[in-house]
Amino acid sequence: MKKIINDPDRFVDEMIEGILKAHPTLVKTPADDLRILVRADAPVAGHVGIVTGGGSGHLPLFKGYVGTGLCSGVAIGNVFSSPSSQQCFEAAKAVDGGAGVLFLYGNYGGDVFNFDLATDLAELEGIETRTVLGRDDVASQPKDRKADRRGVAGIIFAYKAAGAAAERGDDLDQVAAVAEDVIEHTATMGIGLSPTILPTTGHPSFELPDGEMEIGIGIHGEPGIHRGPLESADQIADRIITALVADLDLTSGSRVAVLVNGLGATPLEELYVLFRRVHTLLAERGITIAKSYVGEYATSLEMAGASISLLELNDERLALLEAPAKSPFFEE
Amino acid sequence: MKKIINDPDRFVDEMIEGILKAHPTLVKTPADDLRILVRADAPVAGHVGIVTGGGSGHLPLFKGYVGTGLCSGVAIGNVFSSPSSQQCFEAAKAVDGGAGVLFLYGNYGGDVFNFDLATDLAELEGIETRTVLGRDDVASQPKDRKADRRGVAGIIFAYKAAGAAAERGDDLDQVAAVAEDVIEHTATMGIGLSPTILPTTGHPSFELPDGEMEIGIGIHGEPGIHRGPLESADQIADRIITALVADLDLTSGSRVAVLVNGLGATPLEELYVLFRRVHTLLAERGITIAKSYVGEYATSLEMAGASISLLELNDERLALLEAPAKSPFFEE
Amino acid sequence: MRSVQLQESISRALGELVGYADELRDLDQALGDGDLGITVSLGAKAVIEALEALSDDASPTEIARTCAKAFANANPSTMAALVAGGLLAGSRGWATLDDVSVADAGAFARLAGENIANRGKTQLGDKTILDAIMPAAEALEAAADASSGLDEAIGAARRAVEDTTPLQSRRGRASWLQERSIGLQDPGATAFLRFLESWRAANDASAPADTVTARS
Amino acid sequence: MRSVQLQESISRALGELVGYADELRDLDQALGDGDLGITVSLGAKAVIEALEALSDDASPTEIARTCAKAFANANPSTMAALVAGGLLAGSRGWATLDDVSVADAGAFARLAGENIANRGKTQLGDKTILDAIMPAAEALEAAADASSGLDEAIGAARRAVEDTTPLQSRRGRASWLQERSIGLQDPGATAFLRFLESWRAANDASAPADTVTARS
Ligand SMILES: Nc1ncnc2c1ncn2[C@@H]1O[C@H](COP(=O)(O)OP(=O)(O)O)[C@@H](O)[C@H]1O
Ligand SMILES: Nc1ncnc2c1ncn2[C@@H]1O[C@H](COP(=O)(O)OP(=O)(O)O)[C@@H](O)[C@H]1O
Ligand SMILES: [Mg+2]
Ligand SMILES: [Mg+2]
Ligand SMILES: [Mg+2]
Ligand SMILES: [Mg+2]
Repeated sequence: MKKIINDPDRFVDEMIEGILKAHPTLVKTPADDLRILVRADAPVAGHVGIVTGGGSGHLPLFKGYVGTGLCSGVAIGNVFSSPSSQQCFEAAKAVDGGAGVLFLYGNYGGDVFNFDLATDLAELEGIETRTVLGRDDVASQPKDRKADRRGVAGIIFAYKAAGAAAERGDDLDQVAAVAEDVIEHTATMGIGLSPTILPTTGHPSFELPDGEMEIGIGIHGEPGIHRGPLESADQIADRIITALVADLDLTSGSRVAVLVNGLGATPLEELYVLFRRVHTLLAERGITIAKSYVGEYATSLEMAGASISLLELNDERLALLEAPAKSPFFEE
Repeated sequence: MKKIINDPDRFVDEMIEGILKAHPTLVKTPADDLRILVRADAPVAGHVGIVTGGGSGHLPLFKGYVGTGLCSGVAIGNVFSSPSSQQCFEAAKAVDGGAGVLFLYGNYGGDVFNFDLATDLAELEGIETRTVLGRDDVASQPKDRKADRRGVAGIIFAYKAAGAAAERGDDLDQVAAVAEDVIEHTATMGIGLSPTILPTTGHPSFELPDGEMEIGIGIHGEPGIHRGPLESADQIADRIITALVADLDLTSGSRVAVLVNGLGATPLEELYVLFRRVHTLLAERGITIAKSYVGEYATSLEMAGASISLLELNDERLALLEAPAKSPFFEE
Repeated sequence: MRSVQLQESISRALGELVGYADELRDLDQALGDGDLGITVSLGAKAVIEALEALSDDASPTEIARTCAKAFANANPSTMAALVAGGLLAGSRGWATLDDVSVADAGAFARLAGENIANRGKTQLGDKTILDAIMPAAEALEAAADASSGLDEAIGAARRAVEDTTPLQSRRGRASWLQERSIGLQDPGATAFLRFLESWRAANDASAPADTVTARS
Repeated sequence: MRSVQLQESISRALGELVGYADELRDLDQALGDGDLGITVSLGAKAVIEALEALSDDASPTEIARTCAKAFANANPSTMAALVAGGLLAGSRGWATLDDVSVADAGAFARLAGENIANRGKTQLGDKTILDAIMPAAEALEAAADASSGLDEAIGAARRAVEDTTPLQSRRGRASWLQERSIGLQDPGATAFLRFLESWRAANDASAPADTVTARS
């Protein structure tokens, strides 16, 4: 295991210390154990707070999307592990400006059950909450079980849109509706070329023989729908775009935002080779790209691989994506 | 070799096509073979143009720093190979707004000899040029041979400062002086944990046994000053900061900009673990961090590893770093 | 079984259970993300520590709640949250108890299972820990004595693990594998089986009940 | 040696030279970035193609300039740029020539070497290609006939490669290795040696000069 770390058990804490020291004007922590980050000006009175959270190891997800026009706070778990319900609750408390809090995070059992408990705790303190789950990974469930899909990189569209809605003063139900609407129109699929190695165990998250790829992989190395020989960039893009376009029922005239996301070890160059093909495939179908993101937005430590997300746009969604936002990792 | 690519010989061209399709409002190409990118509004009349260039495989270096307040254009070589002198010259021609062109790139023989030829070609067409070389890698030569050092990640400070100077209307000599001044006060050192694999050959760039690291590695996998057992993040930071502080003669009261740069496959989390220690080490020496950059700014395809750069600041340099800038990969 | 004995039995069983961490990690790796080994080992250690700090005359309800809290926070995951919720639900049925019989254990397991079904939106046959808990609860409730009850429960849990392996997973991470989950053994159900087996191994052989009582 | 013969000799030698691409890659990997194999093989192919397109009665100067341009652009690198610059400089000494003698070849190599020294800011002993070119040029200039001249040049280049290996590299990528460069063989000097050896192998044995002339 070749990692630039110190004590593996201190990995997450030291990483958070690093973030706090590097970006003191943008984020702060209300927690003694540092497992919560909130935007530097939190709570913002009269505005809806948005709290996300999940396991570590996905930077810039989740911690990276705390800032103006984005999430207000994040509860941070160990690598690939949920934060505790207490941490989720305290994050909500730290960002509540009196207008309630939206819990917006990926659909993972551990996170769901802990955030659900946090909802109860928040209610006891008179903080109103809503919950919206990222569930954009089309490889994780067929369309008729859409509600059970896991959440992956596409959640950043929801952060951006809901964050913009909260920033302009929407109320809690409106912000939740924006997040839900965006997630409803987002679809993602990824491929993995190599496993991640957990700092604590030193074990690879899965085995993948030379020359093979895992199609539909999750951001913790969850197996996908198919394992097969490594394909060319164009073939991979074809496969994924076909699935996403069908899932979202995109047709000629549709407008989309595209996110080509690296899972950690894949060079940015390769993401642009993928994007090139995505552009061609969408153009062939009469679909316009109104907004493009290429880079690492949601990773899985040092996993090699990439995912492609599409968000079907209308004027409202596009305007929310284009609203200003700023965090240590994201700027619009 | 697990890469998300098509024909290895088309890798660079397809990547550039991807960049052009993803960022049509920010960059354009004046070249039929696409091997030149310039900012969308180039040439900017009356302003000094800045042309950089070098081999591919370092994204966001070099192509990523073409934009407002940054470089005006870039000549693009194959993976880890120089662009040709013709390409360097044509990039200069495309960005010349009548105020001359600064060639600002890393000190590599191939690049130097080709850019030098481009200088001759530019003169023939009446374009005035200056040349400033990035040469920040302290591991590549001792201090008494500073002029022979290779250029690595620290060149982004020079892009940022020279770009700001050009944007505010400095003349060619002034812009060159700004770049030279920044490079003079920049020092970088890196470590490598794994090799890169060239798409065309499929061969690893070097061999590094399990459990070892290369200290002082270059961004093409050039060997460093020492190969030894993999150390902890804190030990690595100690080693590098000691070298950089000595090289720049930093003392209590100095102000610096810090860049903790990932070489490709190293997770962002690990870069923050490094940054944490850098912060502590500088604070112990009474050195203030006025500006922090943590992430991938200059990579070596899928190499695992990191580099740390320091730029000693004064008011002028800090102001230039803080001036607005925007490219597909960089925003201030 | 009274307070001290209950505490010590739990701790011994959990001490034994961590020996299965690698098996559970591997099963969870095939069907999920491989963290169940960590959840179980960190959770077990946290519970053992928490019980050490607990007073010797804590009520069974208090004991269960202490276990729940410690297990929930050690490595918050699906299993940790569901098991902790289950322990809290089970503890509510013990409110007036200070001596736990095998039937009480059965009732506890049933309440825990029902809570898990509720929070996890799970039914029997979805191939989760629930499939092992419910028949084990039944066996404990119907048992003539503690020892045979434990044997029956282990048998029932083992059958559940075996019988659900050919099914498709319907809940949690494993469900994302869809058809590929067929034939893979459920890690959560296995963890519950290993817990029962650990209880027997740690408490039947090495440390008969009398000895424990005598020691305390 | 006249135009066609010169063109064909170059092409044959370069065809042979690409067989050393892996050796040069490995040497450059140890002391640099490993791209010299590519520079030489792409460069050789580009030159061969360019010569095919060149007219049979092109002057030696034109031939050298064609080689320079093709080699420079195939894989622009230090060696490509320096060698191309050297070829252009050498070609200036051939301005009035249409039959190339071994002494002309020696003069060419000397001019090329001087240009490389200039542009590369290099001296003899810096452990670069220059250390192989200069003694080879001398041997060619002093030679009694073409065949012995080539043998002498090869011997001189080989000695240069061997003698500079224990030195520290002072120029280019290799210089960044500092003390670690000591004991490693210079790839550029080796490439020049292999070029001379390839010339002999391809042109002495397989295709004696007469045959070539007869064919054209
Ligand atoms: N919704 C659910 N209801 C009941 N049990 C579940 C549910 N989801 C998962 N499980 C159980 O949890 C086990 C996995 O636990 P764990 O590894 O902690 O999950 P994760 O890593 O996905 O958070 C599964 O084997 C299954 O028995
Ligand atoms: N300044 C210089 N002057 C003369 N020869 C040089 C110089 N720098 C490098 N060389 C020669 O070039 C060879 C390496 O060529 P090449 O692999 O193309 O370099 P790079 O990959 O660094 O661009 C060295 O072995 C050396 O012989
Ligand atoms: Mg988990
Ligand atoms: Mg798991
Ligand atoms: Mg090179
Ligand atoms: Mg080289």
